[in-house]
Amino acid sequence: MQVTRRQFFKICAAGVGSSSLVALGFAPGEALAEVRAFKLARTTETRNTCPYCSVGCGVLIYSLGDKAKNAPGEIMHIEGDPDHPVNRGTLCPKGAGLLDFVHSPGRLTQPEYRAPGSKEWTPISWDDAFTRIAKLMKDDRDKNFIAKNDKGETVNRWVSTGMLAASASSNETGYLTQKIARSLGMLAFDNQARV
Amino acid sequence: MSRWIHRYSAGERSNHWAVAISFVLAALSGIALFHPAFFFLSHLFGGGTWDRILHPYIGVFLALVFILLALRFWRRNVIRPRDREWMRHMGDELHNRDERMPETGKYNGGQKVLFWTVVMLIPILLLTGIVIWRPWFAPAFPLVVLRIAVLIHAVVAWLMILAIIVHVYAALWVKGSVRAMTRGTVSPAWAKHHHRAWYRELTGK
Amino acid sequence: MALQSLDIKARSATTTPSPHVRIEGAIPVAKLIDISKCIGCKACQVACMEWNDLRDEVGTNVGVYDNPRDLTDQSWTVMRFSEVEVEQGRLEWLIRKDGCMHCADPGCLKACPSPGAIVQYSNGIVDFHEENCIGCGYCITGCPFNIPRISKKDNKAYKCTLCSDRVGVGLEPACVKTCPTGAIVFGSKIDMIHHAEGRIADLKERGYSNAGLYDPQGVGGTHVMYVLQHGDKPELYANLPKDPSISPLVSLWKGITKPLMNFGIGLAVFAGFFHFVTVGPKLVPDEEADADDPPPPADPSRAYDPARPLSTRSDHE
Amino acid sequence: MTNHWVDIKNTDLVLIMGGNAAEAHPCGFKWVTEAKAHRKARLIVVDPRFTRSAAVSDYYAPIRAGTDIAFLGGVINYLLSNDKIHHEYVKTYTDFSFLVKDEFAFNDGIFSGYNPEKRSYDKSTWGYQMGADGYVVTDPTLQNPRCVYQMMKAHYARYTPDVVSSICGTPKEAFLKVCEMIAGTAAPNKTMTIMYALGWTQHSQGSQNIRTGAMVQLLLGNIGVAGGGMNALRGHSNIQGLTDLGLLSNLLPGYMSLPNDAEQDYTAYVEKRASKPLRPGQLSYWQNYNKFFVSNMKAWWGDAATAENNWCYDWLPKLDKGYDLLQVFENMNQGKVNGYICQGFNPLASAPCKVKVSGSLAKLKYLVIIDPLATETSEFWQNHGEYNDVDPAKIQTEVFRLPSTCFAEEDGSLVSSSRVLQWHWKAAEPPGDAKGDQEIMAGIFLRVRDLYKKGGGAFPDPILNLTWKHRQPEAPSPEELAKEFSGKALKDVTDPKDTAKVLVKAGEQLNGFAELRDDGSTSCGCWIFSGAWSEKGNLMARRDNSDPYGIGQTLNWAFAWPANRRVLYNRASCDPSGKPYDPTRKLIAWDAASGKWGGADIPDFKPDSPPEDGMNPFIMNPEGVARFFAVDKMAEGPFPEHYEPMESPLANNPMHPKNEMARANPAARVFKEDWASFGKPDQFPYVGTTYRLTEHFHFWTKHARLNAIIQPEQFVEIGEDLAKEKGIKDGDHVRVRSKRGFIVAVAVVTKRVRTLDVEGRKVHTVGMPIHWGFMGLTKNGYITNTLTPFVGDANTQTPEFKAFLVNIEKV
Repeated sequence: MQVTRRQFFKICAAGVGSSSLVALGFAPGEALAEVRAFKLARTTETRNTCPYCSVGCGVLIYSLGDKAKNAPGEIMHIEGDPDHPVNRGTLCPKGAGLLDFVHSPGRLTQPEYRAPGSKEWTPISWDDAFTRIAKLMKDDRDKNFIAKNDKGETVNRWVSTGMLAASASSNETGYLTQKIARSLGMLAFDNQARV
Repeated sequence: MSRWIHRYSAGERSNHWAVAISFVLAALSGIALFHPAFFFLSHLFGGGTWDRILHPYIGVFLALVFILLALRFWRRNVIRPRDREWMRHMGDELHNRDERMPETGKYNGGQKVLFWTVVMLIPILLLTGIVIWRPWFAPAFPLVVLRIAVLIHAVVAWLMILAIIVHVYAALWVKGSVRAMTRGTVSPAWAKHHHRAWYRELTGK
Repeated sequence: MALQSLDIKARSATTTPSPHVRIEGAIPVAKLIDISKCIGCKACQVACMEWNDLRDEVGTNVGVYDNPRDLTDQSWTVMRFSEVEVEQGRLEWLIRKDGCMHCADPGCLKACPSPGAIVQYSNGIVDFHEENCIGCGYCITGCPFNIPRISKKDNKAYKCTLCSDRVGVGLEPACVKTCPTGAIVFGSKIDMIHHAEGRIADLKERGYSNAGLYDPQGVGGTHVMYVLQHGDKPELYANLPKDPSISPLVSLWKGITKPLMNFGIGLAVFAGFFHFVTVGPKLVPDEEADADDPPPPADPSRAYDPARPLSTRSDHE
Repeated sequence: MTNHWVDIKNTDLVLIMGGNAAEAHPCGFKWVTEAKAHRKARLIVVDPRFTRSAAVSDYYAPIRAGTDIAFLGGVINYLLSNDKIHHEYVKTYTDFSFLVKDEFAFNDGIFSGYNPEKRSYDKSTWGYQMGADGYVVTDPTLQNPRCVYQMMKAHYARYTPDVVSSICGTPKEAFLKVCEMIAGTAAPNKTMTIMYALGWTQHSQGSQNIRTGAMVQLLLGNIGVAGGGMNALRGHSNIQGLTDLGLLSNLLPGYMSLPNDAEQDYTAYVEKRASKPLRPGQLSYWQNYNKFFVSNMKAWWGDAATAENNWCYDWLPKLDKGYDLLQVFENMNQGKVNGYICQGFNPLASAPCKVKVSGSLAKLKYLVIIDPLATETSEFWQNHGEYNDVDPAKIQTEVFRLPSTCFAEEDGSLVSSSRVLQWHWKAAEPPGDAKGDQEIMAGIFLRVRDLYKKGGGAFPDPILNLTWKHRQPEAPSPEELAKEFSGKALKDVTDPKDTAKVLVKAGEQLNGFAELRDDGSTSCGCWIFSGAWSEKGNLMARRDNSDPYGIGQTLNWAFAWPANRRVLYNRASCDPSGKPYDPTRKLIAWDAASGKWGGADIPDFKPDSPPEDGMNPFIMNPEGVARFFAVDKMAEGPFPEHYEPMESPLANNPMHPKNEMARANPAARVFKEDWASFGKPDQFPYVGTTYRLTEHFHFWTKHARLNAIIQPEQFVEIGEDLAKEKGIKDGDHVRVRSKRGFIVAVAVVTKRVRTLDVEGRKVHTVGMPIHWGFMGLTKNGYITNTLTPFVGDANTQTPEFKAFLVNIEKV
């Protein structure tokens, strides 16, 4: 390659020129600084209480959408409720991770049945499950209900079926459960106060 | 063209240009990361990320082809007393007072110094480059090693670029030289004038 | 929200000033981490991952409480637990929340070669913009606290943003909001220093005579500060550097060296140019070119051929 | 909690013992840090481990697991012998001056009336001397050796600092330092709060641990005052509510109790519970028992509950014994239980001695799981390798697993440990086909009822007549249920002083339990919750967080039981003349001008009873005062006494070295074959203790990825000395064995678990977090309760998870 003096000037000029164009803003694809978009902008905020321990922290649940009929709200963020007098917006590692409890792969989504001796679950409809459970309960109650004890005292109890109640369920659930259990004469009935 | 003297074989020319092209690419992609003023050069390689990805591979290629080149040329570049003499006459050389220059072989003292400079710099670039190569090797080195490596890489690359600027300029400046690497031949006059000893060796004159 | 609205104080690999006339009025913010109040519950780690939609690996236990074991592209903050006996027989469990310190003089930003991959806002937040990140890892080299991590998935650097998206709309960072004990507080840097003074006075009253604020001046101060019970011994807290600064190697590399080198290259080019225009090309004198010496035959065998035995090759000049 | 979370900020000293608030209740613990920051409060942590609470404490004292009564008994001794007590408070507001029956005795660790065969006491001697006027005889001079003060002083004199240090392994100077700090709060203007949780309850003498703590607080005058109290931190989000609603074997809502077999007579049943005052001028609020009871029966059986049928008294099941968790699994193991329903409860992981629980479940005919998550219990029949090595083919239990909603998918209220009922709102639909718990319970109940309706069967009356006035019978709404337990007037309720004045019209919601009547004119499903949903609306949903007095009393935030008061016994924060002991923390005071008590809180008192009438603050006790002497309320004695855990590293009880009967709690119930499952120190020389970590909640959060990330794998903690002895290093896998099985986990070797000097020898502790299992996102682990013993507290049957024996080896 023979570069003449003229050519050499040309090369230099082109180099300087292209750098100047860049300096003038012709550089391709240079992005501007931008923070991540605030993700809660038009989400729906719902007030709730942390379901774990009994500090009873207030939480704010953010779900997608504005509750329009065609857009079922998916929960996408949970954080502390700053108005709550106890937690004042704070959450512990459990509360701060509530989103992953709501969306846990361990969540159950359909009623299941395991037959005696079986190695697996099989799906069952709610109606079949309720009907079968009710039948089992009634059979057991009818068979083992104790109306009077050995001394002839009226005792009206049923202790061959027991129940453990959820201490993370609401008062309303707890109250209904208590009412149903006692109407059946249940005594083998406990909650998590101890463990 | 019987009046031309053969200086480089096709293999030598190819090897040289492989080195030259990969060096230019390495330099351009490297200098893009070296200083913001040159970041625009990364667009020649498809943007900053491609620049970061390609640069080390180009560098490794450069090192490989350079090793071949060095193996081809090192014997001719062994420095001799007359090269030292040549160096003492650098000023005359630069001012085109060629008549005062001592006789030289296939390469003059300046060319040899450049050769050995590059022989030293390329391995340093290769080694420091491997140390800072992400995502492959950098995570294996402690931070302080990375910091030293990245500094050395930059300084050595700079020296290398300076050396090559001198090399390229010299080629352009000394008329008739470029043909040696493009066509493999030089004019007998060129050979006789610039590399008298080599010319004599070839012609016996 | 584009650059103009954000009051950029500094931008990586940008040699001219970023638009920052509003800096004078901007309020520098700071996060203050009071280690004496920290219970190491890791709520901040969870809130950080949750807010930023990150999920690190479910790892293993290696005999300590630290999990994840180190910062990663998915864990922008981790708790570091140290059991120390500062006084003989008096155990202390020092738990430090590690993460980006948001230095006023950010080494990462200084080291970054990609324009706009790292920005420092006028409020002091140092933020990575991964769309500009090229994955070279220079930020890691530049950081005096060893904070940035390159993702194995996309080879881009990540670290705490100080929830710039939350701060941008007037909220506190997620870790600050969640902190159960108020060990992490957030506000203007002046207020945080004032708050820290109150905390230090309280600690001194409780016998921590060397309690102090960690706002290292070697990096120009930080926008994440610690209250330390043992302010004189930051290294007790999982090797928090005592007097951090950008490594001199990095300063040398990214400091004066580069313009000098550019100048050197430019000088070399121009030296050649002026040499050419003053001295002129080196030509073979006409009398030599016109010499009637017949050229030697173009005999390839005379040329260098590595394949030929040494004895027949004329390697010697 | 007697007080509430925010109130902790008002304290001068926090004692965390038998709990680990920083880890288990971080957001509540915030108020400890507030007290430290703003009141210069000090924090003491007494725990076998240097916990994350200890990490931010001002003073930490180690203690051997299961020796809290010895420690606190020593504190009582220190306070009494150094006279660091709140004199006016204890003299006026406690039973200090009450005389105890002469027959009552305490001999070498055993109280009078013990029956070793039954392992229980005849408590007839555990009472007061009664005067001819029907009131307790007192000695205001406190000189009588039979007065409670003198007897208590004598009882605890044995707990000298040396004895305490030797039993507990707490260095003597550490113990004395703690005593000194605690004693400082005897001043009327100083107070201490005690925060405890399962670290006190889960012992064979758990209830007495708490009693001893309460006694310390009473001596210091720290009950009823802002920043004071006995604060049970409590576990689950609504464990308080479920207990309030009586979801325990022997309870009815509002701490009313079910009759036992002998209580065939309704009137006698009520009279026994509606205690008459034991001292003149006292309120004895339980005298209203019948109003609560009748209203409860009306809520459940409506028109079917009439005066003629004793408001369906006989429809309630009667107890022949308690049917707590351990008893039921014992029965199950004996094949006496056919069906079991686990609603949001994971007993395979939560109950002691996994091998027994697992074997018991396998004997069931049917098991119903109602849960949002796939629990270990729901898969007890499934083989999960080493973690649950069973053969499904051999397990004949039918199992139903019904998916329920989680908190985010339902409306309703929860009661926090502050006793505040807080409403929450549904944010999303449940996943898949999951249904709310109320729908599930209704679905089962309505089908059972239909079967009885159609085919009859055993005693169908309570089932057929159960009130079910729901607009959608198959889906009772939370609003309807909340209104039902809050209560309404069935007929006009009139003012007893002026019957022409109607307080609440028929059909309206009641304002509170003061409006309950025993004539069937009111209905209320849980009297202590009465007024939560009044005609003013849903008070549980109130969200006004204003704190006008600046001491954290947000009375318009939600609704606290009882009657929205936030600090129980708050009358005790004032001196007998009605002036606050500490005006800077005034809760209430007597306002002579208006003739009423009032202030920052709702008075826990008869609001118009002037101080000169001499009514005392503890209105739920027939004595009107707080009891140091527990009369017959506790199973193992009126004064707490140190007993060793059922499994102890010591061969005997150092307090009673020669009395084998008094080695462990003599009244703790042990099932016959379980005796063989207890280990001895020669084979199992180390103290095992289980606990929770801040990163996890029970066995739930291992299903939440975020929590799995921050604490991924099962581990056990041991001290450096033991590690050295056994050649165990950080990160090694170790096998921990008890007599009941083994677990394998990673070892965390730490300075935080100390070797203690106990009775002249070294005692090592092995700490074991419980959170792992074979379901969820964390690394699979062994169920820690494989190791724990099948024994419970003598009063509550809470399992002894906190102190048992293990051995450890490197795998």
